[in-house]
Amino acid sequence: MHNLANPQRFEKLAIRLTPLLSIAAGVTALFGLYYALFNSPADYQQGESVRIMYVHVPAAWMALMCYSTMAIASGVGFIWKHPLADVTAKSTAPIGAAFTFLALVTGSIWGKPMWGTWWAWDARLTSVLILFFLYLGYIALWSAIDDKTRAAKVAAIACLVGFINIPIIKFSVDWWNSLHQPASVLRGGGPTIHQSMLTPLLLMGIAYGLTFAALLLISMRAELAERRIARLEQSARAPSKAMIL
Amino acid sequence: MDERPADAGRLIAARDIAAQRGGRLVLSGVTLAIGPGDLFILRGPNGAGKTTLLRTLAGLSQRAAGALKRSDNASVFLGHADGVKAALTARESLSFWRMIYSAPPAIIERAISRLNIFPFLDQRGASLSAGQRRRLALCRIVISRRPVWLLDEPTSGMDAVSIRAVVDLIAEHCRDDGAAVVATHEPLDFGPGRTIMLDEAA
Amino acid sequence: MTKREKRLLLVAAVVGVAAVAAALVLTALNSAVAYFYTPSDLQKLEKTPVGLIRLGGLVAPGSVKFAEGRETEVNFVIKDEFAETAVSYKGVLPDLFREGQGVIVQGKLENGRVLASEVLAKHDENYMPKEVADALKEQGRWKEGETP
Amino acid sequence: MKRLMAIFERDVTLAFRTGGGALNSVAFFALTVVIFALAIGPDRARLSESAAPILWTAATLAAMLSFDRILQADFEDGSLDALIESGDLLSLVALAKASAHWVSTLLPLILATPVLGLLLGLPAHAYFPLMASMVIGTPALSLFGALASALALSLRRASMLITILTAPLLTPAIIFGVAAANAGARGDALFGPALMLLAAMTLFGVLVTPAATAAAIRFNTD
Repeated sequence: MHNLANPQRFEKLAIRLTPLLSIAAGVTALFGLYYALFNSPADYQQGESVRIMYVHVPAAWMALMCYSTMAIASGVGFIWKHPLADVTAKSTAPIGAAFTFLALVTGSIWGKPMWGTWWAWDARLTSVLILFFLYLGYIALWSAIDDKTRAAKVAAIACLVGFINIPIIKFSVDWWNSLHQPASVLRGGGPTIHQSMLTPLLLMGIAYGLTFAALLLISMRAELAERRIARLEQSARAPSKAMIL
Repeated sequence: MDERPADAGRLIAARDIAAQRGGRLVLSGVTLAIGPGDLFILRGPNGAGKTTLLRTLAGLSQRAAGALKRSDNASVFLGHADGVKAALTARESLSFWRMIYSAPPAIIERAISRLNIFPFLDQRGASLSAGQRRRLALCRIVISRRPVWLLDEPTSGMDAVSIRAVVDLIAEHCRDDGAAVVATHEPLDFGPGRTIMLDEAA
Repeated sequence: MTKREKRLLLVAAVVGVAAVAAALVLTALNSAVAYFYTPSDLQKLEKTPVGLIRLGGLVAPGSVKFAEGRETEVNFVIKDEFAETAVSYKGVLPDLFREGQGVIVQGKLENGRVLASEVLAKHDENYMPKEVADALKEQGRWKEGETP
Repeated sequence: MKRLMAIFERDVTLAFRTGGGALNSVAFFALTVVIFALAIGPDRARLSESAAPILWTAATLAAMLSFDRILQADFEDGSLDALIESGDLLSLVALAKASAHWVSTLLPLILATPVLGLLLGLPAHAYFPLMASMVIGTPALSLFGALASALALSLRRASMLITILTAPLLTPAIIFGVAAANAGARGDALFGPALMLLAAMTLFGVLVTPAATAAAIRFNTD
């Protein structure tokens, strides 16, 4: 109640930003896809199949980014009780789950021609699958608890405990010798991707990031609207006062 | 008894507190100071926030606004549920709570006799009546040796004799420099004491 | 014990447990907890593993021999820096399979030879156009399988 | 400390008294193993190969079904409020309750494991590594189970949600548990590292779950 001003200012900003972000995401995606599909070379080893990378790798980045966003928002909501923090965390979860799912599916499609299998239980693949289930558990927890203030705090705990999985995913390919190849872009010693392939990859990464931002704003506004409705429904009865006789 | 310097010797002091339940603000602007000897009867219609207020004073529920000061181990809370395990005998329950509150045996003897637990001391919780379970639950309150008793419908399910015993017990506790806040719908007569009316209109 | 001492004890316990846990993880990760064995791992084993194992390494150049007239029956050797293991496989090979390529095979170990039921190709973290790869190789600045 | 011991003792007593709660878990464990065995069929070699994963999985499933008992019963009958008020750090109370769960639910499963191993044709040299992996790894199950139980405290039928919440956190325990058991049986060098990772998981649980459980209890009894 006392912090209503803040979400309202946020909503005004969100209404203005959403179309800008959406357009930017679309334009970047068009450029990215043009480079990825037509204006980048085939790989010396993988041939044309390498183009799956341009949809797969950014999705995997976003999967990790979304969970990190959730964890940070949960921490902020926990410590500073900022009213937008738990709205952010809650709204990020389904988007993150979708990116994780996309990463799993495109990875599977890439794995079949390259490795010779749709799926392998190696450390990277397994830990990303676990990430997907962590997202589902988080979403389930939110939807199971009716009281939103309580749900926010309880889900924040679940989110923060699950964060242990993020470094495991990132370093799984270095710690265990796995089927999945090691990091190519975010690694010590610079990327091991040729510039002609790095450009479309980064463009697609930016497009995914902008898409995430736009989707997040939309779903946060929906969540705020839902909360306003809930508040209106409840205000039928004024809080009790105490009289000491 | 009413004229004491502000906050001196206060066990629990609530200033302007508000509390939520299920996302709805049920209480607001409640100011209350509890010191030794104070006995409050908490009244109000269903849903007025009696339980919420008790839980907030107990420090079990977060308050939505206001300030709450509690001295260490100031209070003990008895809710609607008795905390009596079906699989444990009354004796086992008591010895468990004795360990939790590190109470001397004499206190237990006293609690057993005052609340007349003896007849069902070796019966399991499952076979006790609602009133018997309630009496056993009150034993825990006595054993805790905490000064402020926060009791939610302490006499529910009890017969007239037991109700009398409980009322006497609470009154005596307050005379011995204890304190109590008792939420009840029943017309209990504690003698001296004040009433807290919780109401939309109040 | 005072409250302060209790709290200190608790903090000490937490730090101690964290340190032990971290030490365990680091020690464990130093010894390879692997999705697959390498040929040198296999040599070091005391007992022959029962059941399915996974073996990973490079396909030794010149070792790939197809059974006469059939493309789906193949013998090859997997090697790492120190050891080699022979592999037999019946089935379709992945696109990336070639000599010098990193592969992981899954199968039973019999008389020092892996009878593979599955062959997976592992690709490395290098991505570049064919011309660049050829040029680098020509200049002798890079070999397949290593980081440029 | 005395208080924590009292909570631990009470929980263990209750687990064995309440309609044979702890023994039900053993029965469930045994039945799951039998179903797995029947589903795999009469191939002795395949069965003995799968013994470690079957036993680990069945134990985890049995544990998952019992997680909601760790805190729910105390929550419903009001004694959880009293334990919160008791003055001990709530994290330590959570730790005591998780330990009681391990002793009353998982320890009996571990003790029943050799018998079921016999049924699955587990070779003699495979018993020690399997039991070691379970003793070292299963405390993590109780710890994360207590956390999930606390997260779902205010819900009526929580066991499905608890399963969804714990499954991703417990998967690594099963992976490394089975890896350790198998490696130990084969006598290969992976045994030590896998056990270490299991132990690290349990220690991580000791480190993180009590505080998280305590926080979740507070929010849910709020």
